[in-house]
Amino acid sequence: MALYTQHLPEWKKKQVEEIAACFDQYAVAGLIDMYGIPATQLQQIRQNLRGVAYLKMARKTLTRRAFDEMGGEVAGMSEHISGQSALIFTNENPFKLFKLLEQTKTKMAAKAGEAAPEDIVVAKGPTSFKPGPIVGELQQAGIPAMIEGGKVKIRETKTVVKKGDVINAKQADVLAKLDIKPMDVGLILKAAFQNGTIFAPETLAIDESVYLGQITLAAQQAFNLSLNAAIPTPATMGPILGKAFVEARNLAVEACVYEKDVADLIVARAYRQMVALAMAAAEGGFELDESIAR
Amino acid sequence: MEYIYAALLLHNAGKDINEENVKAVLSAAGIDADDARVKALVAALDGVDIEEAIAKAAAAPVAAAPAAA
Amino acid sequence: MEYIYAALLLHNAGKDINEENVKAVLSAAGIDADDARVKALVAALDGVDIEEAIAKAAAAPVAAAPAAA
Amino acid sequence: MEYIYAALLLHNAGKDINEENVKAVLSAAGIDADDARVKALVAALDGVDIEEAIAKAAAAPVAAAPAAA
Amino acid sequence: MEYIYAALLLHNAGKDINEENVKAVLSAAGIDADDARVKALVAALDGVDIEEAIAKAAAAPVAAAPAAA
Amino acid sequence: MEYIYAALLLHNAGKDINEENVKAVLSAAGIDADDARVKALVAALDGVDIEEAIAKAAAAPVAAAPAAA
Amino acid sequence: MEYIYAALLLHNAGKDINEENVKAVLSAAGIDADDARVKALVAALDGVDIEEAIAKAAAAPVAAAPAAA
Repeated sequence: MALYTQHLPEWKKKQVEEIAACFDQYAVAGLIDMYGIPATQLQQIRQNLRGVAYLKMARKTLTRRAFDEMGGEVAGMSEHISGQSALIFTNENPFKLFKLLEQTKTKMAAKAGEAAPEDIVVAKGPTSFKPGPIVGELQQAGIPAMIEGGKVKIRETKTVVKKGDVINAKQADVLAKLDIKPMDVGLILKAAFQNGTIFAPETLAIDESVYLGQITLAAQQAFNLSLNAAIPTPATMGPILGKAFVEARNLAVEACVYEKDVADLIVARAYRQMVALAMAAAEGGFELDESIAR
Repeated sequence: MEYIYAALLLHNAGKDINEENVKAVLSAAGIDADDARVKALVAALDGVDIEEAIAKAAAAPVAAAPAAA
Repeated sequence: MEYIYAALLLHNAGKDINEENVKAVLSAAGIDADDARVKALVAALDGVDIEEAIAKAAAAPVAAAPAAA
Repeated sequence: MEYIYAALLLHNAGKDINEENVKAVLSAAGIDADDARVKALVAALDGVDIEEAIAKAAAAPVAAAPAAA
Repeated sequence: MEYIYAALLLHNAGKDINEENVKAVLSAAGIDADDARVKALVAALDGVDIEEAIAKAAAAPVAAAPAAA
Repeated sequence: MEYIYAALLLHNAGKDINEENVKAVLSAAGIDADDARVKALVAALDGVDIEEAIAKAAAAPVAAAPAAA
Repeated sequence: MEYIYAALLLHNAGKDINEENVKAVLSAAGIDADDARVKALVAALDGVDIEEAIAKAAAAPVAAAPAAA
């Protein structure tokens, strides 16, 4: 492997060494694609990541060279290099790195030739455009438009580009004019590496709501177990007492145990039964008296 | 609705809900039964599934139960 | 439920809910009243505001109540 | 409710809910059991499926399904 | 739930819910009380307002009211 | 609720819910386990069908969210 | 669910839900923790309001268990 470095100019050699050094310095290395990020936004992203992750630009060839030289499992990272490649290093765990990078994404206008990340829908209704060539432009982009009250109006809600379809120049132009920003732009994690393991983005994309749902479920299970097995905890002592009371009350009402504490419930139950039967009798022509014929 | 209570009593006792029985129960409660109403009740409940009718009451929520035990 | 029906029947008739009256009603319905339960019923209802208990029950929505007459 | 709790205790213990047992439990709690109430309790619970009667409480307030996944 | 029933029985009887009393009630019901559970119960009840806990339970809507008589 | 979670964890892991295991789990979470509570937990869960107990919605109202255990 | 139980145990104990702590708890329960799952759990729960998720449980009864972690 030293074989390669022999042929490299000094600055490239230094780059490769720097990459390797970052692998030593940080717990987690990520391979990202920065395609389509305008310089101003990149600046912002760098700023946001400061102190949490270190973004390192490097040519693909040098990145590959560095992976190869480090060898072992790292070499496997090479196959994930794509687009406008860069490296990111952090001491957070790979899942958190993914979450972090997701948060750097922002919506941007589409450029011609880009694929729609989701269905791009234009809603019907008035626009702020004055009558002019825009009407024709909208029509050509497949958006039915008309003039109404001196303003351009979109006649019906239309899916302009289907998810995955390529956005053409006319569409891109009109969408931009309509201020529709369908593109997710940001640092896209292609692979992360930690302790000899390469994590694919599909693995790293965790749905927090699933975890929260499970937290809720677990808490409910613990609560149920505590109540059903009558295991008092500070959080459940009250509800356990309540459960025992309700059980006793239900038994008393159900079995008509004439105890003072439940007398009114039993009266209420009998009354409701009487009303229910009275309603049935009323259907059969029995005239109800005023007390219930409301 | 003493007529209905009388019917429920007879039903619970497994007795026929007929004029004679209804009158007997009402009269035991000191009520001078009205012939026409008794007839109407007996006619109205003829063929009614009382258990089922009562079960409808069961669907109603018990509003607020008594506070203390 | 027959004991409570008897009690409510008496209440509706404006009669005292006492052991004798409850037993008379039950017996008219052909029910052989249990002394202890009658006593317990009368004791349990003593001091209970039956109108209020009924009002509470009435306030609770009865599911699927057919149109009244 | 103490008579009811006594009955539930005996039921949980797999013991017969009879006058003697109910009185024993109440007396252990320092309660001077009332003969008629005990008798009424025992009579009322005769033939009752206690598990089922209790379980009706367990079916109680169902709000919404869990938020989860 | 037998430990809880015992505690509520004592509460209703106006007695202290302490280890000795809980055990006495359980034992009267023929239950061989587990020392640790009794201790844990008594500890867990310390500072708990039982009336309030019951009132909360009582106020909760009971979905399905008891079926027929 | 930490004792309950410890029990659920052991249950899920297919491990015995005994004093030693419960204590080990609690201590790994930095909790100084209370002997009596651990014993009580183990005793309370003896013979309990945990799968059923966690799935069965507890009827009592849960007004106050279980903040801390 | 064992990873979730471990997280809740730590949360209840007032401990940080980090990789080390989660692994310690799981290992005490005899579970050989999967590195990636622990990492995913820790990342998922970072910054989320666990108390709120728990409070939801208090409001809703358990229906069916969602797919496990």
